[in-house]
Amino acid sequence: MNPQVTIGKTTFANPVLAASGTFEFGLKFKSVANRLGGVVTKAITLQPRVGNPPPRIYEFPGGMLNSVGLENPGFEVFCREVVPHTRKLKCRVVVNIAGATVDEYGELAARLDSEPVDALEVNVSCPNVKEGGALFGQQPSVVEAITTLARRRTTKTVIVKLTANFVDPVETAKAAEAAGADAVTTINTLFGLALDGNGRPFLGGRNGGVSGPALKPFALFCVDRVAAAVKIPVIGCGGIMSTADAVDFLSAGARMVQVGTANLVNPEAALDVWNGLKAHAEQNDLGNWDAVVGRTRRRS
Amino acid sequence: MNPQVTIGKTTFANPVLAASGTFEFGLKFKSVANRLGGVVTKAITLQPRVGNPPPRIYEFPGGMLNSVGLENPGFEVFCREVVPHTRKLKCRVVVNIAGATVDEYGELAARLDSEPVDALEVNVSCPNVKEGGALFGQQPSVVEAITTLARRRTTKTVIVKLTANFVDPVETAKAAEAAGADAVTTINTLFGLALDGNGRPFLGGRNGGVSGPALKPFALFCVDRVAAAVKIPVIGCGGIMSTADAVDFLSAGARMVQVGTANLVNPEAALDVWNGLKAHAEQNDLGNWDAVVGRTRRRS
Amino acid sequence: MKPALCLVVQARELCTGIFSLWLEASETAHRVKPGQFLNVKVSNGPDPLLRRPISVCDVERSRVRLVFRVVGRGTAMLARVRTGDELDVLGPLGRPAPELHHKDIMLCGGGIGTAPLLFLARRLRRANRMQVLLGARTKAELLLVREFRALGLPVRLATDDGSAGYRGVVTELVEQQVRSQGPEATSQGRGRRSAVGGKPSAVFACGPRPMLADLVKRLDPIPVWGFVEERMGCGTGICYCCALPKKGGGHVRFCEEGPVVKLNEVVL
Amino acid sequence: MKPALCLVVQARELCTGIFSLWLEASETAHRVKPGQFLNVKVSNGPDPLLRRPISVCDVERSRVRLVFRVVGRGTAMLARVRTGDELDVLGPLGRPAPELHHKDIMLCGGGIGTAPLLFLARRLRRANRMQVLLGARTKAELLLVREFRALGLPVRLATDDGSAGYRGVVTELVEQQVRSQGPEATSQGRGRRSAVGGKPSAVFACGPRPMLADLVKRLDPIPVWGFVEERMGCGTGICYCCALPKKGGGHVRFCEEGPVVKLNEVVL
Ligand SMILES: Cc1cc2nc3c(=O)[nH]c(=O)nc-3n(C[C@H](O)[C@H](O)[C@H](O)COP(=O)(O)OP(=O)(O)OC[C@H]3O[C@@H](n4cnc5c(N)ncnc54)[C@H](O)[C@@H]3O)c2cc1C
Ligand SMILES: Cc1cc2nc3c(=O)[nH]c(=O)nc-3n(C[C@H](O)[C@H](O)[C@H](O)COP(=O)(O)OP(=O)(O)OC[C@H]3O[C@@H](n4cnc5c(N)ncnc54)[C@H](O)[C@@H]3O)c2cc1C
Ligand SMILES: Cc1cc2nc3c(=O)[nH]c(=O)nc-3n(C[C@H](O)[C@H](O)[C@H](O)COP(=O)(O)O)c2cc1C
Ligand SMILES: Cc1cc2nc3c(=O)[nH]c(=O)nc-3n(C[C@H](O)[C@H](O)[C@H](O)COP(=O)(O)O)c2cc1C
Ligand code: FES
Ligand code: FES
Repeated sequence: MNPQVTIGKTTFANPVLAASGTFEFGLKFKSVANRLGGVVTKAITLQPRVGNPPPRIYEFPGGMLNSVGLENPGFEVFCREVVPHTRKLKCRVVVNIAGATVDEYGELAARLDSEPVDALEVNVSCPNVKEGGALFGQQPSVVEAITTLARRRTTKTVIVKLTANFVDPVETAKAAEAAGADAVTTINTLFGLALDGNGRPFLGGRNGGVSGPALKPFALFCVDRVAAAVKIPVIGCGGIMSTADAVDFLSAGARMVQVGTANLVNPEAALDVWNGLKAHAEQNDLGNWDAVVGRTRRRS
Repeated sequence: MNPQVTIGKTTFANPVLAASGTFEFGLKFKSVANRLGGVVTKAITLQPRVGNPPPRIYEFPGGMLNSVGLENPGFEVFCREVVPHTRKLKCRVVVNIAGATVDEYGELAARLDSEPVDALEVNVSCPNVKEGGALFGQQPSVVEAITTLARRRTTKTVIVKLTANFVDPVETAKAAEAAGADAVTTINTLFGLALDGNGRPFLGGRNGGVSGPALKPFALFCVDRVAAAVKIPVIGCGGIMSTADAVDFLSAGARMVQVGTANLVNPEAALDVWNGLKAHAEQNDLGNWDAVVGRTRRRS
Repeated sequence: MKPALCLVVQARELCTGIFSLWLEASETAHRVKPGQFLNVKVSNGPDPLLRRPISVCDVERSRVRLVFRVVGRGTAMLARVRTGDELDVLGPLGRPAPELHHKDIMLCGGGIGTAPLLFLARRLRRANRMQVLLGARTKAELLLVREFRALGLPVRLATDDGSAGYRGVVTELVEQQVRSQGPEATSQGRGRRSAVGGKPSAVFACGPRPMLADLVKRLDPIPVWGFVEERMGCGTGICYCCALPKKGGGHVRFCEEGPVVKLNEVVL
Repeated sequence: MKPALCLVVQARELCTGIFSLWLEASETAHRVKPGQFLNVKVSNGPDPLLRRPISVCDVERSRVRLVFRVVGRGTAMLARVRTGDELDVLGPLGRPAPELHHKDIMLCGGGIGTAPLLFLARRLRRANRMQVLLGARTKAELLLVREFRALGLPVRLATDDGSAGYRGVVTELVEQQVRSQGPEATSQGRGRRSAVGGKPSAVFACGPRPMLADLVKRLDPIPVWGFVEERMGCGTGICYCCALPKKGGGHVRFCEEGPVVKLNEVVL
């Protein structure tokens, strides 16, 4: 069995990644990170960001909302203090980047080009401040512009992480593909609001993002659609808690999966998913993942 | 305390409705229906529909998917065999209508005009067969066309039930408002897919619609946005299981609420919600719902 | 119809993975008829969200018995219920099985499908002649045999491994039974409360779907009434999430027009 | 770090709504330091999804004690755990409280906030002089008083209703205690293992947020180390969902840089 997956220039030892924002920089649990296909860092912005005031987390049946608000030390500190450690990880390191403007994505891509990291995940689920706060990722044309810029300014693998908030990810996936993305991650969190019982927003950031098992059917629906619509690989994400969930995403057409919220419950969750996938492959005598990936469309 | 809510020409005794498709025609549990503000019937189409093959239901943590597929006896049988019974209910009867084409909505509206029912809920979350299966409700222009047609052909109250699947319901709500809708219901189910463990779709209808508590944060987010964007009343729907949930939706700007999936767990759920709201109003000495409705925006 | 909290007066495991609960539920006990079921909330919270339908297996005065097999998360949670706990149930639901008189009735239960037949047997035996055929994988999994015998009914058994009764599936035994005796066997037996053998005028069956399909085929054209135990939403007829395709088109909402349906009329 | 399934060797209710669990968890028992917590899965399934952080209240050989108050669904589920059950815990997590030597230490606990102080007292008492002030609404809710006294520490009590000790909030008692005795009281007491009274060189406090804020104000500029018991996501430092605003900007990720933080440096 060859469990590797290649996306763009990057070969991952296996198809399981830790999702952005849910596994820090992979440094807290190095022995877990080392055995994954890779780790996606939490989002890095050009300038440091303090993030949203507390509370930043809200639970509801089957899922959670977060409003971390992209807290991060900023690009420079990241390169100076974090990358020297992440480069020692045995897995691939994917840097999730978030811009405040379209140009910032280009700048982040350019400056990361010379850093010892493996790939970029372009997080277009951030508010486009200049456009009244809509997400960059809600307009195919903006996704295309950002992807084009990132593609032009880095030689590294470029993954575009899509949102499905009020936009058909098929449209934005096609835009990313046309602009030269190596892959798309489907999907980021869904919009959500929680109140405190007295009509006030519960979260310090007011609105939050839905993640966890409650998101899975919607995420799987999106992966199934996107995988049928583009030729570049799809990385499935949203509510993956177990190997069975991961198998569903691969079946729906994902070449790789990301484990997010599950890491909060169990820091070895992504590793458990990978170990389970390995066992699944052995039991089913798979030479690689081709028989599983996309079989839903072949069977229905 | 005056618990009534008036929408268009229709005055509801209280702000709680049973949501379409989750309470049959209100005839199974008449003593519950009689004490609600109203009952929204399951969707009625011009022609009878047999619906999707089984299984039609899938559970996941916090929610469920359904793929009933609009099974219904068709407009004529509905008028002949169902309406004579629903007209005897003490609550308002809202007929949820679904067309296969834009014109069918107009025809359904016209033919219902003379029936003894109180209002129409225009369900635009159905596949637009002519347009490759996208939902009517995914395009503001189509929502506007359907609403205009319905508005022109009936004198009854017209409520448009929005989808938030890959479309910003603010856009479609504005379209409905511009075309003369008396209110918008926010929101219908979210797209979802479940597989059977072997890569095949679990549901007989392949895809399903997400409902239940897992949907609530997203639905509440939508209501908060839509209520801030239009002047016509918003009817909140999505994951309301308890009075506390209903209070959240009112706070976020809904004038009325619909209880859906909760009816499946407890056929008295909507009545429990209403009794709880009544108690809430008494405890807080409310003269009407104005102090609660929309307070989130006033407070945040 | 309000969900009711019922005291569990006895909870025990009958055999590995099969559990019996006796509930104190006097209103239900008085109203329920054979073929009906209760829709049970297996957790206090929203997970799992929906109730689990379980047929009423037996009734004694103000008490109702449920017997169920653990197949997934919901039934596993239900298996954790202890004597003295309270259980949130909704019911009785579903259309009662037809009330027959002066008929030769055969009951055929496979595995956990034995459970709903006991209550049916208790009620039908007074006015009909009956025979009971029960199957399971192995002797230890044969359910409620003592209870059926206590009703004075002839009971024949089948096990896949031959550890008790006929070696083979219960549908084979049913077919043999019916074939071995002509219609005259039926008239011979007339007068006796319970005829052993004979061509039945009606069959009630409960078990896995392949068993039911097999039975219909073997007994054709004898009408077979089957208990449908498929996925449901509400169990009360309001959601249209239960659907069994009818021969000739359309669906049976089996929580409403069932769960006992004429199997000859549906697509299994 | 893997979650571990630990046997619950004793589960009991200390007073209405407050529960104590002793877990057999030898690895944790050997590694854990005062100030640290375990992140506990209160259900087998996905609801609630996240773990619940509970401070280690005490350690005895291979066993670890958790004491908690029921405030919502998660803790209500935890309260249903019985002796003999297994509990899924992750930890020890968090940064240990600073190890102090030759100091006058005051411990101040309000309500359930008493719990984490016991383990701290046990470890710090050897190398420091200590006093303990505990508050609660009423006598019945004063927690673990016997355990603190068994450590040979002077314990003063405050209750809102005066049913035991000082009548009033514990922060008032603390202030009185500190005011009543000058710095000389401290030197007088030197040499004795536990000085009664005296101006502390460090205070550890645990309790509701308003109590902590009040204490900081009353004791200023004495450094107050507080246990932060706010909403968390992971508890392991990977999600950035725990955030306490720092004076001067930014946030403390208190699962990582806490839960014991210098309260003087954060915005409560
Ligand atoms: C009217 C009716 C009466 C029933 N009476 C009994 C009874 O007396 N005793 C008994 O043991 N069982 C009975 N069942 C079946 C029982 O309801 C299911 O076994 C139960 O709902 C499964 O829940 P779960 O959470 O354990 O399984 P899940 O985790 O939901 O599913 C586990 C497995 O069970 C299957 N399954 C799920 N729901 C059903 C269902 N409704 N019917 C059949 N398989 C299902 C799934 O496809 C899956 O393979 C009855 C079902 C119906 C509809
Ligand atoms: C490091 C740490 C150590 C803790 N140690 C203990 C302990 O030893 N004993 C103990 O009884 N409790 C302790 N807590 C608090 C405990 O974690 C919460 O009471 C618990 O998580 C509430 O869960 P729930 O599901 O019952 O409440 P929920 O239903 O989630 O919420 C109910 C109420 O509790 C509040 N709440 C929710 N989460 C927290 C939280 N993490 N902290 C405070 N309030 C919260 C909510 O705002 C709400 O008002 C500790 C918390 C932390 C962060
Ligand atoms: C606490 C938290 C922080 C997150 N931060 C980021 C982020 O910085 N960048 C990003 O692209 N996605 C972020 N996400 C989204 C996740 O990477 C993932 O797309 C989403 O949570 C859905 O997957 P899940 O259900 O497995 O968590 C975050 C999610 C959570 C829960
Ligand atoms: C079984 C089922 C059938 C439904 N049928 C319809 C329908 O016919 N027309 C419609 O507009 N919405 C239909 N809905 C959507 C509900 O009316 C409601 O908008 C949605 O379920 C969200 O609310 P909830 O979470 O309270 O269920 C259906 C929902 C369910 C669960
Ligand atoms: S299960 Fe809802 S109608 Fe049958
Ligand atoms: S709770 Fe996740 S970082 Fe602190």
